Amino acid sequence: MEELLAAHHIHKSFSGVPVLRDVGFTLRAGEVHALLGENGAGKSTLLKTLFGMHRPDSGTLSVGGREVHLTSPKDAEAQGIAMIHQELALIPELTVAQNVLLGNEGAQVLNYARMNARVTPFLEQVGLSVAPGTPVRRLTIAQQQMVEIARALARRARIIIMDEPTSSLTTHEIEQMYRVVRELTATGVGIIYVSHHFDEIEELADRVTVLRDGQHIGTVNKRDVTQEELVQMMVGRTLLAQGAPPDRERGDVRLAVSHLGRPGAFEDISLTVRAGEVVTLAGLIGAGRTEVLRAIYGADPVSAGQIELDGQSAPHPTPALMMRRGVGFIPEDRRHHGIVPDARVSVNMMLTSWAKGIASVRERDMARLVAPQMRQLGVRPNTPEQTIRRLSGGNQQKVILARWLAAGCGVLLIDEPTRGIDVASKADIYTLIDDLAAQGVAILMASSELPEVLRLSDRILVMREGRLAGELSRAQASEERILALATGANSHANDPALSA
Amino acid sequence: MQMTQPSAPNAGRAAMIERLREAGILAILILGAVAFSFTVPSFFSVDNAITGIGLSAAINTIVAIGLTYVIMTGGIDLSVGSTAALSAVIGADLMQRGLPPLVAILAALAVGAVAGLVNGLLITRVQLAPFIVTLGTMTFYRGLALSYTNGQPILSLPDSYKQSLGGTVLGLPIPLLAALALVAAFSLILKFTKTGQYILAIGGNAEAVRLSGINVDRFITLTYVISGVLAAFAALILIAQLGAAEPILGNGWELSAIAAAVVGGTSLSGGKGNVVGALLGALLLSMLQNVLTLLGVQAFYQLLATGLIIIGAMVIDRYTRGR
Amino acid sequence: MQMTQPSAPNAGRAAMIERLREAGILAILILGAVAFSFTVPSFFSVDNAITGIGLSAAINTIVAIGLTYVIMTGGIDLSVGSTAALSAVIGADLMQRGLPPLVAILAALAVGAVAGLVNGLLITRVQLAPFIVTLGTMTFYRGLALSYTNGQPILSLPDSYKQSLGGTVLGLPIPLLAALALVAAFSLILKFTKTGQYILAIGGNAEAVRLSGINVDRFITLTYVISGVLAAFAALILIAQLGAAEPILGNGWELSAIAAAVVGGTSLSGGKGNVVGALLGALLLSMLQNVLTLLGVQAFYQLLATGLIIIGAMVIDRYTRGR
Amino acid sequence: FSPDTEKSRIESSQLAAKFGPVPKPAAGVQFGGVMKALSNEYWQLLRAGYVKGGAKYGVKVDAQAPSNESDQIGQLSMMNTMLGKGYKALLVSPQSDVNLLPGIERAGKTSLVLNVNDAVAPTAQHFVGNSQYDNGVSVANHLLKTFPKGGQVAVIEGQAGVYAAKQRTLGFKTTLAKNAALKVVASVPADWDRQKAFTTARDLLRRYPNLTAFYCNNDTMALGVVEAVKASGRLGKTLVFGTDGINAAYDSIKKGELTGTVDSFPVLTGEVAVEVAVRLLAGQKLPRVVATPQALVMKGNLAQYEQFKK
Ligand SMILES: Nc1ncnc2c1ncn2[C@@H]1O[C@H](COP(=O)(O)OP(=O)(O)OP(=O)(O)O)[C@@H](O)[C@H]1O
Ligand SMILES: Nc1ncnc2c1ncn2[C@@H]1O[C@H](COP(=O)(O)OP(=O)(O)OP(=O)(O)O)[C@@H](O)[C@H]1O
Ligand SMILES: [Mg+2]
Ligand SMILES: [Mg+2]
Repeated sequence: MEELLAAHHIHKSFSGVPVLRDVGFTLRAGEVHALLGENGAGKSTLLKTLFGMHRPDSGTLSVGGREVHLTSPKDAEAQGIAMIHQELALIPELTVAQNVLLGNEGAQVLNYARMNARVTPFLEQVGLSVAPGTPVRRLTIAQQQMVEIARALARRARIIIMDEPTSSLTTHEIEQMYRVVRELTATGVGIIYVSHHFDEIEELADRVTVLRDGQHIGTVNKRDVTQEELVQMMVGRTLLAQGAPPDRERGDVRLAVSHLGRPGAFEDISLTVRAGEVVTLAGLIGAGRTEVLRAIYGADPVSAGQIELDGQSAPHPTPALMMRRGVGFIPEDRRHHGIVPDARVSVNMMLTSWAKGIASVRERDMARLVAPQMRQLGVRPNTPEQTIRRLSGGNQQKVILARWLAAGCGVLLIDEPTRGIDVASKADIYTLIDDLAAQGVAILMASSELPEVLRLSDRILVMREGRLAGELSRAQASEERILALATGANSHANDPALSA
Repeated sequence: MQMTQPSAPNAGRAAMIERLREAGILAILILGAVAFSFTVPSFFSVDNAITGIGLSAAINTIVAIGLTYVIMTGGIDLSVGSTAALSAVIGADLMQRGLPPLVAILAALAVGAVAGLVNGLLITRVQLAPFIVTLGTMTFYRGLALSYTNGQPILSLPDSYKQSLGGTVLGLPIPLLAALALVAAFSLILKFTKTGQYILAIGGNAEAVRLSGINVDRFITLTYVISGVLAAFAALILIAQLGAAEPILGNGWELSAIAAAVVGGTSLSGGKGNVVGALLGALLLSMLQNVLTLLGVQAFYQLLATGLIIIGAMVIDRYTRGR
Repeated sequence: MQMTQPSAPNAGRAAMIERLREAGILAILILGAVAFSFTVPSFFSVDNAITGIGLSAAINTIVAIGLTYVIMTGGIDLSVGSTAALSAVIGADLMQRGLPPLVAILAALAVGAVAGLVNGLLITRVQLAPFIVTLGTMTFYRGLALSYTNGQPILSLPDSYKQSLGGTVLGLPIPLLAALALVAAFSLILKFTKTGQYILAIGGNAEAVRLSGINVDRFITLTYVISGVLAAFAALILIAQLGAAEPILGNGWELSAIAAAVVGGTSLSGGKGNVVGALLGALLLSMLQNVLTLLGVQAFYQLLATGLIIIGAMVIDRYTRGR
Repeated sequence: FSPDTEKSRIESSQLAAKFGPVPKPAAGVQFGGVMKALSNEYWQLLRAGYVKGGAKYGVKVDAQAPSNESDQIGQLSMMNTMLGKGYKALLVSPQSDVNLLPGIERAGKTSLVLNVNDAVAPTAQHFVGNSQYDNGVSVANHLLKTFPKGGQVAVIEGQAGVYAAKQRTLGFKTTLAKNAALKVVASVPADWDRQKAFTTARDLLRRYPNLTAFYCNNDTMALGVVEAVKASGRLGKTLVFGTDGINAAYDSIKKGELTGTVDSFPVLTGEVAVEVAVRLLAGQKLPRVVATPQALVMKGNLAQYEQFKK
């Protein structure tokens, strides 16, 4: 098979710390080559090197058999390479069409009608039904991710690099993705695919390369290995299989929300969460889960409804008030709502503990709280003084989790708890959530990953188009039932459990 | 796909709110104008509107267009006033030495372009903060203008020149027409050209634009060149009116122009810009000055009133836009 | 985990680079001072250091500390000069009416605090752009100061007051000592208190800080109050030196203070601030002025030189920090 | 202390008569000039006067100026710096009444300080310059004489709160009040700025189309107003008066555009300042205020004053 891209003996270090050590990688026409590794293993760094964003310290790259020196993304594009970045790279003020075509608009004078027409097929191909003239700032993260994919398609690249393209997609869009990827590979495009989801690897990959700690552990044909073997390669040990949630003891109602609404976003949301219970909001993209969580936390205003904490009403909530009343919130969009990029890891982690008054800025307090959290969540590199910007995506997510673990809370709202987190850490985080619940924390979470929803939830509330479409107990829940409620597929007749 | 939410109504509402933002200032402008025409003698006359508010608004608008472009990329240009002075004295000097006005005009615009280019290159190539670069060149260009003329004004520009840029067409003064034409042009560039789109995009997420393979530095530099050329052009218009070019001309232009741009809805953190808004902002500020003068408000109270009205207008604007 | 990378050198290096940034300006300062003391007659004398450079640097430093705090949150305060004037004339007036200096000082500081509070509330509660709010209050407070005194200076402040803030301790002038003390205090606040950490973090990503459960508005408002109080304090020091207060005092302070802050390494886009840098920046700017005067450089060329040196210093700073 | 009303006062033209010829200073004596700014021609002419006077009386004069007119601490630092350079006398023109007070106090011990023109430091022991108040008076008197039947007059003020602007406006208004029919219909600031003066004058001309005259606090603004008057087609009908007597004002008067300017003879003032300093250093006991001449220059009398222009 034709070799589209080859990288040999790539070394890369940041400020003297090696991140890639003698890594080799090849991509063939028509294949999906998955790149696996723990958070911080160096996947994004390798991809950025292939895309001309980093220059390797040593090593060679060749495209189509010819050696190339990529000094910028522009060079990479000229070689027929496109990339979907782990952190979304869209321009909020521009429309979907403008973003998709950015840099490839053609003539100086823009013809919106033509641009819209040009991108429509790509939007259809990825199954995005927004008008091409919509400003991107108005899309949800998931929709934005689809725009990124459409953008790569529009470049008609021979090589497409996808860095966690599904990290905020729901099952349905992921299916869409599979279809797109298959269509592309059928035409000879080679795809480099990074994901922490083994089902995706299972579904798509032809070959798999595993990185561990910046080193090339091996490249294998997917057919030849089992999932366990891959995990073994990634983390150097085998992992416990994911099970069902443990039996939990539920206490009193901690959080009660009644008839919450905001026009255009969600309506008539009523729910309760008890101490020690994990309740999950499930649904499709744009169903309004994020909006509900933010509204409960007081991050956005509401126009109707009430929120009660431990039986006491919480009128006009703001994040500061809710925090003081013991509510925690982990946002979905870590880049814009989670991290303070230029601040140190320790500061990012301690913000809430400081506000709560359980820690001071003294080194002693920092050491007391920060180090154990970093160890427990396996944040790497284990350097509290590093600016968080330099951490890998998954590790940033862990720091945001740690922020609330350190501060402690009675009610925890989590939007997509494991976005971008590797398998090994994911298992750790599930255990952590179990522990929190066991300590009596009431947890309300939103998740787009159905296995995760099933693994963690005591009850599942399914949202559709801003309303609650139904509730499933742990016993009733299955992927099919959740999806049926989320899409509104008319299956009530043969499944009595699905009445709202 | 039935799976994603219908987004059209959503988008429509947001776009409407967007338009309301412009409309907010427009409403303040119109309401103010109506109120003043009942209370302030001679406020409501075509002549007052055109010559009284027009000229200073025209000059401020032209400078503010350039600043809008610069600010959209997340930058700032404090050197516009000094650039204006430098271009003006060089242009005027050339005319005094007998060169035809057209040549002098082109030379002055070229001076503005070079001044902007220097700013742009220092910002993009040497990667210095726009504020500090243009603070430095603000001082430097002013020094150049003063030493070029030895501090003296250049008087008695040729009449042909004064009539060209200072004259009227169909009864409308050329400065006003020029400002309107430039607003239209730069509005269209922003909306309908790649260049405009890139400039807007750079302010929104420069890194993403760079990742799209676009030469971000070139477009940032371009905005400073535009700002320099427009400052020079505003200066040319002003000296045609005043009949003299002086090296201290343009003092404080940067503040008024930034104010016009910001009042008009351009965000100082970049990524959002509105050329028509800059025009409305400039009109609002000039109307304010005009009314205070017509009312004969005393010096100290003028300051009080100006401050109050600027903030008042922004508060009204804020609440008409809604939360 | 056994996988963790050796991280100490990494963090250490970053911190070192950070320190280099301060060191860069410090190096420029020291090199400049050494060079000048050989080439410029009478540059190197205690007297010149204290009276020629010290006072203006002290005042500029104090104002720049406040602006550093404001700028760190991503804001700006153009009203410092007018706030200074307003506090100065009110304080001086109270003294003239026979109140004890201490009471007058406290009143003046309170005026500064209120002026800052108004800025802060307009910015956080009404959600207006800091630039436009403080542009408005810059004009408004100036108008207040002028109408309060009817434009007249307030002369002959009590000697006890002049000696208190204008005197010396151990031969060192109080303004200088006050500036150094404030630099130390606000540096420590930034590094070693929650408030300081929040203010820095807010500039980095206000939304993330808000969602961490912190009352962001309160801390933003606080920075404007600090800026107002420090402007008032700088004004008190100045009028103790002058022995008189006038309502036009403080003109242009905002620009010099912003310049000092930015030269000192504070980023106008927020999230990065350096109080010691503000001191170094103020010293650099004052030294520059001093040397140009000692050399007898003419006003126009002083402008040229000032512009060149500001940019030059930033370029050197840029390259010493490395890419 | 107000030079406009000070009792201990002498006209500069009387100096030679009262105190004899100017004594010869020791060789190598240097004077320092702390100017207000150099961006207005007025201050440049004053500086030329210093140099001319220096040449005439045998001293070297270094004059320096801060880079703008409202950098009060900058001017103070500049003066402090110059104090270290060993000048025998400092000729200072403060930006405000109070901004140079500490410098003046410090200088008291080592060198002589003359306050030259404009803002008045209350502690200044010697003042050379013209009366700012009288600047306004002379234009008002001219109007009183020319328009006994009355008319509408507008004042274009300098920057709010600045000494020269306050005094000139006050002198003008107080004097004009003698004839109630001559009304000041507007008195608005244009911050010494030509562009602002132009815009303001256009506004006023529209509101008061029959305006009799403008009185402007300086010539730069007056020349802006002239353009506005021209643009409104009222050249010759609305009179325009400036203050300072800069060259451009003379040119404009000759062309029949500017009606008049109150010339305070900056070059001459500079020479007198040097002369006064030389006399004081020689131990002569001069009155505290040495008043320099001023005159309302108009087309009719222009020739007689033009000789002082260089
Ligand atoms: N600009 C940088 N400066 C310093 N260190 C960096 C930088 N970028 C990445 N690193 C470090 O390089 C290592 C690899 O990061 P990378 O982003 O490649 O991980 P990843 O495999 O993509 O992880 P994830 O699954 O979490 O996205 C991490 O330890 C990270 O901290
Ligand atoms: N910034 C915005 N401006 C306008 N509408 C928005 C914005 N963000 C979200 N929406 C709309 O609000 C609705 C709910 O979005 P939300 O992000 O809450 O969905 P979600 O269920 O959390 O889905 P996701 O999986 O995408 O997070 C959608 O119709 C979406 O288009
Ligand atoms: Mg990654
Ligand atoms: Mg969501």
